[in-house]
Amino acid sequence: MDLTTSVTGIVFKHPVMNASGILAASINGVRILAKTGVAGIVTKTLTLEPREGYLPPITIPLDYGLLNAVGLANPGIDAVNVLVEEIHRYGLPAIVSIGGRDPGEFQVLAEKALDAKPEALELNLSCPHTPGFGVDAAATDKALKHIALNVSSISSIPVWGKLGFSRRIVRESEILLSNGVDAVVLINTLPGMFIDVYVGKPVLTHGYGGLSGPAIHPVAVYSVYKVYEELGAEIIGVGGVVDWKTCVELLLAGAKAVQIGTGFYMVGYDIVHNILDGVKKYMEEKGFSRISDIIGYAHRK
Amino acid sequence: MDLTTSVTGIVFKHPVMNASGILAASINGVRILAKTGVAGIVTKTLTLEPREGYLPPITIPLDYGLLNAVGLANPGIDAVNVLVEEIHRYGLPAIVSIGGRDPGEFQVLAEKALDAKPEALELNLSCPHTPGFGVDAAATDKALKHIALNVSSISSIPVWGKLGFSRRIVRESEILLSNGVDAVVLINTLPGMFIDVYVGKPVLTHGYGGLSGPAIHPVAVYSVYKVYEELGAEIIGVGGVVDWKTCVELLLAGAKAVQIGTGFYMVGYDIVHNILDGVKKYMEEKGFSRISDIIGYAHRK
Amino acid sequence: MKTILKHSIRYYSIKLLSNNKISSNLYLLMFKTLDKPVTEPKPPQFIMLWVPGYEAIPMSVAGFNGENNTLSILVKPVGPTTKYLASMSCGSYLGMYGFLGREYIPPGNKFLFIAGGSGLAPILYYLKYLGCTPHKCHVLFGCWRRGEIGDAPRLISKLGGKPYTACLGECDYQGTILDAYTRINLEGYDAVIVSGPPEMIKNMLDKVNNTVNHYFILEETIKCGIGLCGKCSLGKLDKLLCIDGPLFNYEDTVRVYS
Amino acid sequence: MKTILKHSIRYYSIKLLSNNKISSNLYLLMFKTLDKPVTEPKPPQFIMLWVPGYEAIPMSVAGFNGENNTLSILVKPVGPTTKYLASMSCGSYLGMYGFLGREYIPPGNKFLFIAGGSGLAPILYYLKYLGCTPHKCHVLFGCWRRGEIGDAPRLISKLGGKPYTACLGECDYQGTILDAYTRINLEGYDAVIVSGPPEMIKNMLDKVNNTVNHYFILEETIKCGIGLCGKCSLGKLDKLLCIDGPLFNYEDTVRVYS
Ligand SMILES: Cc1cc2nc3c(=O)[nH]c(=O)nc-3n(C[C@H](O)[C@H](O)[C@H](O)COP(=O)(O)OP(=O)(O)OC[C@H]3O[C@@H](n4cnc5c(N)ncnc54)[C@H](O)[C@@H]3O)c2cc1C
Ligand SMILES: Cc1cc2nc3c(=O)[nH]c(=O)nc-3n(C[C@H](O)[C@H](O)[C@H](O)COP(=O)(O)OP(=O)(O)OC[C@H]3O[C@@H](n4cnc5c(N)ncnc54)[C@H](O)[C@@H]3O)c2cc1C
Ligand SMILES: Cc1cc2nc3c(=O)[nH]c(=O)nc-3n(C[C@H](O)[C@H](O)[C@H](O)COP(=O)(O)O)c2cc1C
Ligand SMILES: Cc1cc2nc3c(=O)[nH]c(=O)nc-3n(C[C@H](O)[C@H](O)[C@H](O)COP(=O)(O)O)c2cc1C
Ligand code: FES
Ligand code: FES
Repeated sequence: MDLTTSVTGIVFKHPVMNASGILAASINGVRILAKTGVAGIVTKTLTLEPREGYLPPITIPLDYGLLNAVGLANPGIDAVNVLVEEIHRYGLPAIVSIGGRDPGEFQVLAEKALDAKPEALELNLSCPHTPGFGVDAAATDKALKHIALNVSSISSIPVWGKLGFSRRIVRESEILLSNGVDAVVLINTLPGMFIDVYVGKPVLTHGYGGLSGPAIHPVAVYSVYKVYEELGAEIIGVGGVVDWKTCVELLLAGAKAVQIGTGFYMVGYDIVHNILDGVKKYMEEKGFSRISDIIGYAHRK
Repeated sequence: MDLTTSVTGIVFKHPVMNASGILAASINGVRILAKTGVAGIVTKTLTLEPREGYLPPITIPLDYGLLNAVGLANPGIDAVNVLVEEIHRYGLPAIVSIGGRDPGEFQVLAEKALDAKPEALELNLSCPHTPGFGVDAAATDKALKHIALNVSSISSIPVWGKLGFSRRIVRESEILLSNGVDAVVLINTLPGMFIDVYVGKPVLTHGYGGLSGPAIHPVAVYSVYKVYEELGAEIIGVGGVVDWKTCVELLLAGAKAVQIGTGFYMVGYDIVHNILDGVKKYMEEKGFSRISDIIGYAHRK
Repeated sequence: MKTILKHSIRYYSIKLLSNNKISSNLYLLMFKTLDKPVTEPKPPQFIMLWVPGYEAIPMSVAGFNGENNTLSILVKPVGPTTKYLASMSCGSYLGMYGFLGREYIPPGNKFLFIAGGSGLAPILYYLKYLGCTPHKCHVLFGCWRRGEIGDAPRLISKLGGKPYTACLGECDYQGTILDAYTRINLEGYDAVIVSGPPEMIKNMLDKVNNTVNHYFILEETIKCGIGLCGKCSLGKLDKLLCIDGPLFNYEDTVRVYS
Repeated sequence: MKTILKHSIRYYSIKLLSNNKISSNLYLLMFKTLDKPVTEPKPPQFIMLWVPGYEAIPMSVAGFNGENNTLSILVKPVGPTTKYLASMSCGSYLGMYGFLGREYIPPGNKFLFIAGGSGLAPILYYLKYLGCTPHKCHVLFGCWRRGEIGDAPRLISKLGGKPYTACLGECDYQGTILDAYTRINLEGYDAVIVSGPPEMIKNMLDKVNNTVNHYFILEETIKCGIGLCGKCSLGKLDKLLCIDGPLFNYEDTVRVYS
């Protein structure tokens, strides 16, 4: 059975990698992730300067997912070399996620990241809870285009653009893809808030955060399906992958690979193996021999 | 204990009503709803002509909510008189939800609805899965403004505008409120899709639908909190209310009343009484004597 | 009203394991649910069966085995979806959600079931669920023609029920199911459960011998199946078939048809 | 690696029921969880305790009673959050999520617990959880000054453990906890569980008598508590304190401090 998948020309031994924000902010984190069997490692979003992020509580477990407002805690772009080096030590493709406050910052970040020789860049255009970054930096079509151009024009490696759900997700994807971005990563978390009714206040230190996990999975499937249908783009699906079925759903919808965040918490660090076992059984049951047979399969007439 | 709440001048005996789309598309439905103890009844969104809606499957149960693509099945605006009459028979405020394809249709619908003498109009600006209606009809700021003006200018009763989540939810609310709309209803469903991995196709006949229930509750709390914080608006909260806690969360965030959709399915038709019992116990525990003490309480410094 | 428990209604992928024509217009289909159902159906619950490319339609549970996750339905082809369904071959994948509606397990030791056509479906599951014996469960099964009866009596016997057929040809009783019903001595039965097309039930109502409790399994167009859309509301009765039914007592049934 | 079961980690609103100062720098707080916990904590699990207006901080479970939904913690005020916490009055509402980390229940019949300062917290829960008797569980509790020992010995006794104190004043052993440890004959113990500040554990490592299994409850800055942020990763050990710990065996602990 052939589980390899090629995304923007990068060959992954199977379609499952981590989502940005999960562990890969330090060498230790990379090591722990590598042991889980992921096919590639996406770094924590790196910013120009190191960031402490918000004070705890930065996560709230929900029955059907997670709320988080980590606040882009990261060691800063200067850590990119050690991170990429460590990822390469495990023979895995390294995807460096970068987050700037404006197109200029994105360009500087890209330059520094490229020096570390990763396999791809991922532009965080969608963190919903860190003022100045993410959705704020990419708030207008113009900014989106400008960031895409600034990075793609200097990048010798594939550039992935990560978007959150919005009613304009097809349009936003189109802007990225027509300005040099090679693939879109769909989707980031949705803004959400949890209030402790007895305390009578939002619990996250930042007030609101990003909703992830099973709760947003149908929205992720919708987003991937729609963008694939309208643009035929290369897509990396993310949002609520917790088992082989949720993984396969995104592949059928058109994703060439998937990323996992909350699943690592909800299921545990054996999630990658669990998923791959399930995917193989599924392919056997359905008579598929290559992962590429599945990708976009839900669109056939 | 005083559970009454006044929304745009309409006094409700307590803050819980149904969400549009739940039963109130026929006299029978109104009767069943009235028996549940709701404080007011919102009709199914009525359109100019009757609509059959999509063929089943129109709903898919999920562990953490529901996907639906009913397709605005409704008896048409001409049924508004019998519906309002039946709602009034139970002594309840009647809120007529209307859905047009453009500002002109909204005006015609409002005129017909006003003849039936309901207590308020609710503009469906946010159904995500019925091409031409909902989000499509209200896709631009201009359309939003135009609809708001067309209806508010002829309406002698309060007008509520119902929006879905978007990153522009504060801005969209502001447009409505500054053009004569009296309150915003937040939020409608989020677009979502479910694919049967064995069949290899989306299950809903319409392909995608709207995600509701606990999955979207944190997004609803966020939306209500944000719009209350920025605009101090009158808000009706909706999304994932399934028990007294999820109800109270929306009130603390700033909603003056809540609406329930999926909860009727997930909990059953005794949900309204369950919630009110819980709210009373909560108020006792916390020493609140009026519902109005709770509204917006999470915003105090 | 009964509280529908959270999470008890689920979507399942299913695979067709067998499809047997048991009479000129009845097909018994057995599926495997590809995940273990979180709840066991109870008679006369039903499912919304999704036939890909066609519609989702309500189908009574006609059999269920929790050990090997099999679920049976009895299909009468009447329109495009049921016709296609009856023609499906083994190995096909379909979807369903359930289990829908309210269970009703009659108290007592001796029951009479009256089934017309595909109304037999929920009765088959009653036979299994109640652990029937020929003494405990009598089944009057009626159709127009002998060919429509087919193998049903054997199926009923296999499930422990004592079959009694009515049709206009070579049946135990030659005549309509209603005429057959009026000739049955109801003494000794703890309940009579009736399942069949609306006309049959409507016609039966004024023949009912009320010394024994009668229950009726009704049909109505189902769209959501979960009590939200209001499509299945029942005439003058302020109830929804999909969550309050499909079984109703005599008084409720009379109100539906009044 | 252990699979964390879905839904086992939850957010709970809690209400402070009592707050007792048990020594010059230790406070025993008892909370009521306002919903019944879906799982019972096991030692040495911890919670992320949200002190509204301050931070959420990791706190070991020091006691739990599933019948009346009470949960106890032992707090040593060191910084703003813990100081405020120790000053809170009954009736206050707080939040928490848990239960976090991996349980470890040592096999055997006789245990030695070594606790320094607030490191006593998880040990208290061990005493309760293991159903300790003075024969089964010996507790060496050490601090700098007698005042820091306070009422702890009585607490330990009440929970069935046999207390033995070490401090620079009037204690069972006058000296540091480490010196006291080296004088204990470890024969007969099935396991030694050590809990205390990093310096204490670091200093103890090269004094360990490896004829008996030693386990160490470590501390590290916790941000998410659920294995996602990577903040609690442990030096050269490719593990996370929040999901692989807080208890580690001797070899792992040596790697952490190497
Ligand atoms: C709770 C419930 C349980 C049911 N259980 C079974 C079962 O176990 N086996 C079975 O064969 N059928 C059962 N039915 C009926 C079945 O759902 C319909 O026959 C089916 O939906 C028809 O779909 P179609 O597309 O094939 O035909 P359509 O094109 O929808 O209809 C064809 C013709 O069938 C008739 N019809 C359509 N829907 C119904 C209906 N709900 N009831 C009666 N007649 C109808 C109409 O007269 C129509 O002209 C059940 C219905 C309900 C409400
Ligand atoms: C798994 C775990 C379980 C714990 N259980 C308990 C417990 O049961 N009772 C208890 O009193 N404390 C416990 N702690 C330590 C407790 O979490 C910290 O003391 C607390 O976070 C300090 O918060 P603060 O805001 O009061 O002080 P801060 O301002 O954050 O810190 C004040 C000083 O305390 C020290 N400190 C801060 N955090 C820690 C830490 N994690 N470990 C050691 N020293 C620290 C630092 O030297 C700092 O200068 C535990 C820690 C962990 C990791
Ligand atoms: C704790 C946490 C931290 C995250 N940090 C980042 C980040 O730094 N950059 C980013 O692009 N996305 C970040 N995300 C979003 C995830 O990458 C992912 O898009 C989202 O969680 C949805 O996937 P999931 O449902 O599998 O978690 C973070 C998510 C979580 C839960
Ligand atoms: C079956 C169904 C039908 C709906 N129909 C409508 C509708 O006609 N008009 C409308 O404005 N919203 C409609 N909605 C959206 C709800 O009113 C509500 O905004 C949404 O479901 C979120 O609330 P909930 O989580 O309580 O269900 C519908 C929702 C469901 C589940
Ligand atoms: S079919 Fe929708 S309410 Fe019964
Ligand atoms: S505290 Fe975040 S990984 Fe342990």
